[in-house]
Amino acid sequence: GSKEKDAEPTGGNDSNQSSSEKDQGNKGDNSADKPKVGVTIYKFDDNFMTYTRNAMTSAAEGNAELVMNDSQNNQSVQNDQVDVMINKGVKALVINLVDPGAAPTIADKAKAADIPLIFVNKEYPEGTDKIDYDKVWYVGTQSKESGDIQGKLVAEAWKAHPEWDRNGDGVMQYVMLMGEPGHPDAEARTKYSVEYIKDEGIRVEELEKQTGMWDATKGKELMTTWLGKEGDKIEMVLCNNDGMALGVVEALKADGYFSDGKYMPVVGVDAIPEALDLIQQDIMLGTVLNDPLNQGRVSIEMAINSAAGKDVLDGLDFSLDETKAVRIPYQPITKDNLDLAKKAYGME
Amino acid sequence: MDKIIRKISFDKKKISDLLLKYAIYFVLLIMIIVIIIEDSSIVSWRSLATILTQASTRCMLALGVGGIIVLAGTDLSIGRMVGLAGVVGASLMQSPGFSRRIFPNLPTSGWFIALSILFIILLVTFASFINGWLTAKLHITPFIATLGMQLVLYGAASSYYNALGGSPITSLNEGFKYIAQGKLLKLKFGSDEFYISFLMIFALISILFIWFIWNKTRIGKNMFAVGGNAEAAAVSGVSIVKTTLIIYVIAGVLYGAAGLLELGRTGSATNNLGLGYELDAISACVVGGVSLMGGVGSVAGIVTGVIIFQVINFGLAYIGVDPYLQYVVKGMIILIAVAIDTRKYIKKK
Amino acid sequence: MDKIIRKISFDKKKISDLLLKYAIYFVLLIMIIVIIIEDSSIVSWRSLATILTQASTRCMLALGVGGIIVLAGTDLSIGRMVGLAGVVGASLMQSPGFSRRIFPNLPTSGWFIALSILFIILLVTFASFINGWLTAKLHITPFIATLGMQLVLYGAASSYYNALGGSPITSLNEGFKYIAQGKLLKLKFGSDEFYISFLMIFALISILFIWFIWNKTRIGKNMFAVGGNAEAAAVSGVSIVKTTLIIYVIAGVLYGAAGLLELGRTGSATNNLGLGYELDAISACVVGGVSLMGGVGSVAGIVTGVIIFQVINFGLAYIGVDPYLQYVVKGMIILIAVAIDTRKYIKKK
Amino acid sequence: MNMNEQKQNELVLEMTGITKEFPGVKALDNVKFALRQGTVHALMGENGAGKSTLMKCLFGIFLKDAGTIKVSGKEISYKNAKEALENGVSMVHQELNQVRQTRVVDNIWLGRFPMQGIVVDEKQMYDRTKKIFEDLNIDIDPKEKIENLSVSQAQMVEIAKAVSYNAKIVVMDEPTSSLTEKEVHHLFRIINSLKEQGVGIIYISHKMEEILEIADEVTVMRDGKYIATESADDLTTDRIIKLMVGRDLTNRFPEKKNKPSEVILEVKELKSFYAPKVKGVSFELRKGEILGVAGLMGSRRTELLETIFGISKKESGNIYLHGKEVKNNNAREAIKNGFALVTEERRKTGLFAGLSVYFNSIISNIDSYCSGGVINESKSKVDTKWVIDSMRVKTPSEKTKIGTLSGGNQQKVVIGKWLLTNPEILLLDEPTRGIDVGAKYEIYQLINELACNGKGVIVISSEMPELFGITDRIIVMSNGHLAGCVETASTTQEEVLALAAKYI
Ligand SMILES: Nc1ncnc2c1ncn2[C@@H]1O[C@H](COP(=O)(O)OP(=O)(O)OP(=O)(O)O)[C@@H](O)[C@H]1O
Ligand SMILES: Nc1ncnc2c1ncn2[C@@H]1O[C@H](COP(=O)(O)OP(=O)(O)OP(=O)(O)O)[C@@H](O)[C@H]1O
Ligand SMILES: OC[C@H]1O[C@@H](O)[C@H](O)[C@@H](O)[C@H]1O
Ligand SMILES: [Mg+2]
Ligand SMILES: [Mg+2]
Repeated sequence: GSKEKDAEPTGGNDSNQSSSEKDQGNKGDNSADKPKVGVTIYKFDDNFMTYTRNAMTSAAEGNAELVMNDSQNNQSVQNDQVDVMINKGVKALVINLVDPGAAPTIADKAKAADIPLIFVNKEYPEGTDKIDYDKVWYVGTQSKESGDIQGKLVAEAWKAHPEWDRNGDGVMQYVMLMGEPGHPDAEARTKYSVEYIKDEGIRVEELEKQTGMWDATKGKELMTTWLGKEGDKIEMVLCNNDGMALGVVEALKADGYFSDGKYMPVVGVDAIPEALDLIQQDIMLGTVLNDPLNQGRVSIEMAINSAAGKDVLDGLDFSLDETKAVRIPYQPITKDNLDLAKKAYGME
Repeated sequence: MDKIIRKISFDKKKISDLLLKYAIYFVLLIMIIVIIIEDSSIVSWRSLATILTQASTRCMLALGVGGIIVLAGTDLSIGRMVGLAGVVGASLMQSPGFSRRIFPNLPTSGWFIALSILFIILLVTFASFINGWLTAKLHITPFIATLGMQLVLYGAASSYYNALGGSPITSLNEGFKYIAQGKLLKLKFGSDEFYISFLMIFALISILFIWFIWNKTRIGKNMFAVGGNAEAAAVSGVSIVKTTLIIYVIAGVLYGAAGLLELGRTGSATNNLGLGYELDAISACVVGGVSLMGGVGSVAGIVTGVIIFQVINFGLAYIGVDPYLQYVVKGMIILIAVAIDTRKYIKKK
Repeated sequence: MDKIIRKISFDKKKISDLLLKYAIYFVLLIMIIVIIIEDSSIVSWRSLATILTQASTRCMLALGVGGIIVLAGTDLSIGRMVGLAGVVGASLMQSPGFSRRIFPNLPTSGWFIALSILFIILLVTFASFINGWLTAKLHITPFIATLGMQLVLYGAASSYYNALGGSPITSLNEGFKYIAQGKLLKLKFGSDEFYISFLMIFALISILFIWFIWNKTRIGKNMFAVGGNAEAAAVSGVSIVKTTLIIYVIAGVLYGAAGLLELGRTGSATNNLGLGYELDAISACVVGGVSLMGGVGSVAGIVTGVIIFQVINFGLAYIGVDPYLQYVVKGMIILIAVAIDTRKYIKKK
Repeated sequence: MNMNEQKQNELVLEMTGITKEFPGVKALDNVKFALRQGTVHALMGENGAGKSTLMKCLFGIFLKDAGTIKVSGKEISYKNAKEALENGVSMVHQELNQVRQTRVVDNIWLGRFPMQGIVVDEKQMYDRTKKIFEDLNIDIDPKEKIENLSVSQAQMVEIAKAVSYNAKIVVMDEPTSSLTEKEVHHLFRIINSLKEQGVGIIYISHKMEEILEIADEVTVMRDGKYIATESADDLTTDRIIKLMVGRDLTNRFPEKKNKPSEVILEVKELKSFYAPKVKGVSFELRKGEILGVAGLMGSRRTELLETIFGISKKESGNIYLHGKEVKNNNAREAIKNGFALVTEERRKTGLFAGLSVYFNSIISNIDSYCSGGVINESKSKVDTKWVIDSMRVKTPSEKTKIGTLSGGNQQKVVIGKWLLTNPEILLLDEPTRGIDVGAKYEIYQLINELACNGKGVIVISSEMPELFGITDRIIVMSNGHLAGCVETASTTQEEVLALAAKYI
């Protein structure tokens, strides 16, 4: 029945605020009605997760009190933080795992304390439904999708630009910058992007493939080395995320690309504003929107709903799939639809 | 009259001496008081139990490296030892009921689990032994020896992990997980609760064991001698090589055990497990008064160091300090604590 | 006859002495040869230029911490100093044409850029000065002092970065970027090309500067004295506090400059910039023969250490060794190199 | 003939053709040495002659390049100290080799802790230490940490340790370098009782009186070569010196030509801040005067000089140089004011063991080579050469690490470096410790020269002959107080000793 109230938490802030104020009056306690929600981020200084957590913070404004934790890329630290938050009496947990495999352990803790649990961005590889706890859900993407979309983007552009096949051998010589090894997104993007391109009938040759750990500096260093080694042979750069793509672009610029008509197609994933700038300037070919606004917002909404004992999707336009996961769709982003991405990043 | 004045100033001096001597404990106390003032709900038996449980594996690692530091060495490979134990352990001890077991034909009996545990402890101990050998026999400085080992272990564990599919190894044997996550005893105090976890027991055993080694045995005394003045030890007939190797082996056993417990606690392993643990372990030792120049240190100090770090981590997270600010506060606390504690060592000249 | 034999064996001894003395260079040579056998296309002027350019900022950091290590200290905060320089620098020096500038009203003139550079170098130098003060005045062990500083700096830089929006700060001033990415000179050799980058020039200046300080000035001698035997230094009239502070200040200037160059090189900054650089810098020093016990080290050694690491990194990435295996190989190379090099220090019995 | 004398003919140790080379130095060249049971065999030679090296070859610290070593007729080649100790060879090392952070008991039993099962038997360790100390008449708390002992106490612990092995060969490499005369006699009693028990003792020292008193035989080495072995009964100091130096050296002390004139330094009611305290000491030093400081161990002689030099904190009192007060808050200030201090503990406060002779020579005087912080190397090189030449330092080159020089040669560099600062007031704390007779003579000469040039010199020495041989006046310290001041020419050893005991 309360669908209306929670339907649009960002837009509907007013009604929320007033209702909670009423309750405050009743209880005589300032924050009593705003449920405490414990949040862990696998690594606070991860680019994309920063957007996601900022979205969480704004989604929580007036509705919940977030207790943020930086898990420092260390699952053990995260376990400790979960213990602390349970001790502290949070009403729900939103967890961006360090090690996706640790989901059941975290769930055990939540279960013992009877606290609902939302995983976000990193998914239990066996499927969230395989976890032995009824109050656990996942919000994220379908990793494969980002690979497919990136592949599609590349394939279409490649076909439209025969001149990109610089050596004219009819084969796309590419280099691949991978994200963190073992990360479901990284694995899927690496695999499915290339598969999609091949399925489109394009012959490919992988010149180099290494992990850049989602990181711009590493991306730049690797690309510089490869440019020294492969020189003009490289015809396409695939990056598992935009962070690394930024580094790649810097390396290319330093090697004389993007001026005097020298061009190299580079694609990433995430659609962070910096990448959008580069697309705007015709430097990056495109990217895949990994919607942080919705991932952040939905995870917090679900936490608040479940903490209040309501249906977890109460007031949300999303549905659960058979693995108890909400899938936020990826979107291809090129110069034509930059606005879409900008909106998702709260830039408009 | 003169005598009385002297008497008083003497007592004053005694008090300030006492304050100095136990400075680090006072710092701990003040820290706790400030945290409590911030959020008094932290005072509970449950908090205490959580802190002690969380400190357990760290304590074991710190005790391991503590001996190495007393030898005037260091160990940068701790984290990767934990990672190795984690990845190999996880691959060997998956739950029988799990459909996508990596090695579906591996036995799952208690015996096999016990054997796996033994094997992994031996494996890690062997790696630590090699560290000792590199330092004592090949005379490579411990910093470089263990840095090299760090890289080799990480590369090896990661390659193995990658060969197994490169995704988190989950669904561990329940019995094994119970060892790391179980509780021996729960004491209810109304809605509050104190418990004694198995982890605490393991830590306690390690503390007693290392205390005994350091204070009661020949190897312990030799360790202090080698760390304090290797030349003097050598001319007194102490074998530096043997002493070093034994201390690294003891550290290895602790690392192996702690690694397995970390695995059990996390319930899953990636090659990333253990990242950066060496810094935590070494820092705890140094804050606890173990000198990086060798020859000086105590088990009580190390345990205090570990607990200080754990209280800081727990306390700051509990009172909900902004995560980035937490770093600043943590850094400041460490600096202040050690600055005060250091007063007592300053030469009176 | 007897004489001849003696002569020959003498020469043999001389050769092996020589081999020992320059062991580290031979190791470097062999490494290069092996890499070339694996993939001879690496032999190019371009590779050389790339390696030297990439080694430049690392070299500056290693030279900075080198002096601190000679003082028997260490510096765990290097990476975060770089990060601080990066984040603050990026926020002050965005390109005028960029629409989403963080501080849109900030001037963009050359003067302002110069001022910003100066300000950042001062900022980092101040942080390093505090490190020195904590060690020399408050007698906190360098390990803990710089660990505390690491946390404080990371927390501060991150909070600042977060306050600015928490996303990579890009679109830097072109002039500034040119300083870090520009080339003074290009020499074409057919399709091959060697160039002298500004970075190389900066590194060279730093090398000459530090070499001069260490070998030709009073502060250099005092540094070796304090690191070699602080007590004896004090008796000889050397001010430990002053010497320590100056060495940390020099290091700070190098860190600040290197941080800015890293920023210019990367072209964008996050608070993550610089992560782990301290380990690289310290390792390069130690491989280059700087003793962690203090009092021993040379500029040539440090430069060699840096180049060895860079050749390993570049070479392994170039010949396309599996990334995980790279760690193993890198670890092994370091161990072997240092084991061989260490032979020369082992006391003849 | 008692049993002891019969046995004296048995050789417990026979070393022949021992050769040992270090990079740049042939430390031992075909050296032989033989030790009879129940005798004291002194090993003598100038600094760097190779005495310590020879003993280290025996003890397994160094591997000899050539030669044979027989212990009790059996050829041996110990690979490490452990083997040597287990086979009845023990050694007091020239450089105190102790673990300073641990207790006396831990040091004494290091390498052979008494065990009770797997546990170290602390009680036995303590009791046996007590017993050893009682037997040897040593009054040191076995539970005290070495770092809290004075140098001489630490030295006594080393001696007690070597004795406690019940070895058949005991090597003592300059055991008395830090002992007071009383303790030296004490040591001799210990040595005599060891002799009685049939132990063979190798005794290395630069102190002639000691050698003549305790040794049965003397072997002299020079420049790594064996020179001669003679019975002590037939030997005189002059003969030994001649063998050692290769020429005659008629006088032990140079002729005094200095003329003390007006007072240049006044110390008034000086008290030190931290224990062990100097309790209000006043004295004057005149221009061109050599002032000795006598006192028992622990009488705060060291503390007195360290307080004047500013490395030990002052509580109260004043120091006047030429009538003007100087503060000397730290060594730097003191050096600027024209003071120099050769400290007692060479290794701890005098040397940069890992650095070169060049570095060690110039570091205290660095300001005078600098303009604008940059060093003028031609000047500093000349000065280093001066140190090496005028002090006759035996070193392969100025680049040699000072830590590899023989103990005596290290000391020469330390003195040389202070002379370079051209001090007005030179403070010397046991300056000739571990220095051979020839070099001692040279140092005395230097001291004299300085005095002749109008400098003031204060010398602490535990060797009475030295004090009497070179000083003009002697002040005597007793338990932190100044017990008295005597004219060297008109006093006696007895008077000085009586003053030294005044405040005990
Ligand atoms: N470890 C070493 N490395 C290089 N040279 C050494 C080493 N030890 C000793 N020497 C050299 O060997 C020579 C003999 O030294 P040794 O210490 O045996 O002299 P010593 O007779 O004991 O002199 P002193 O009376 O000064 O103690 C010296 O020239 C010394 O420099
Ligand atoms: N209990 C102690 N704690 C710290 N330092 C001590 C202690 N006792 C002595 N010392 C130091 O040892 C050195 C020698 O002490 P002191 O001045 O009492 O003896 P001394 O009369 O010079 O005897 P000697 O000539 O044998 O050294 C000084 O540097 C002194 O500061
Ligand atoms: O888990 C962290 C990662 O998550 C991915 O979804 C994202 O594309 C990466 O940039 C990185 O943030
Ligand atoms: Mg092609
Ligand atoms: Mg000697």
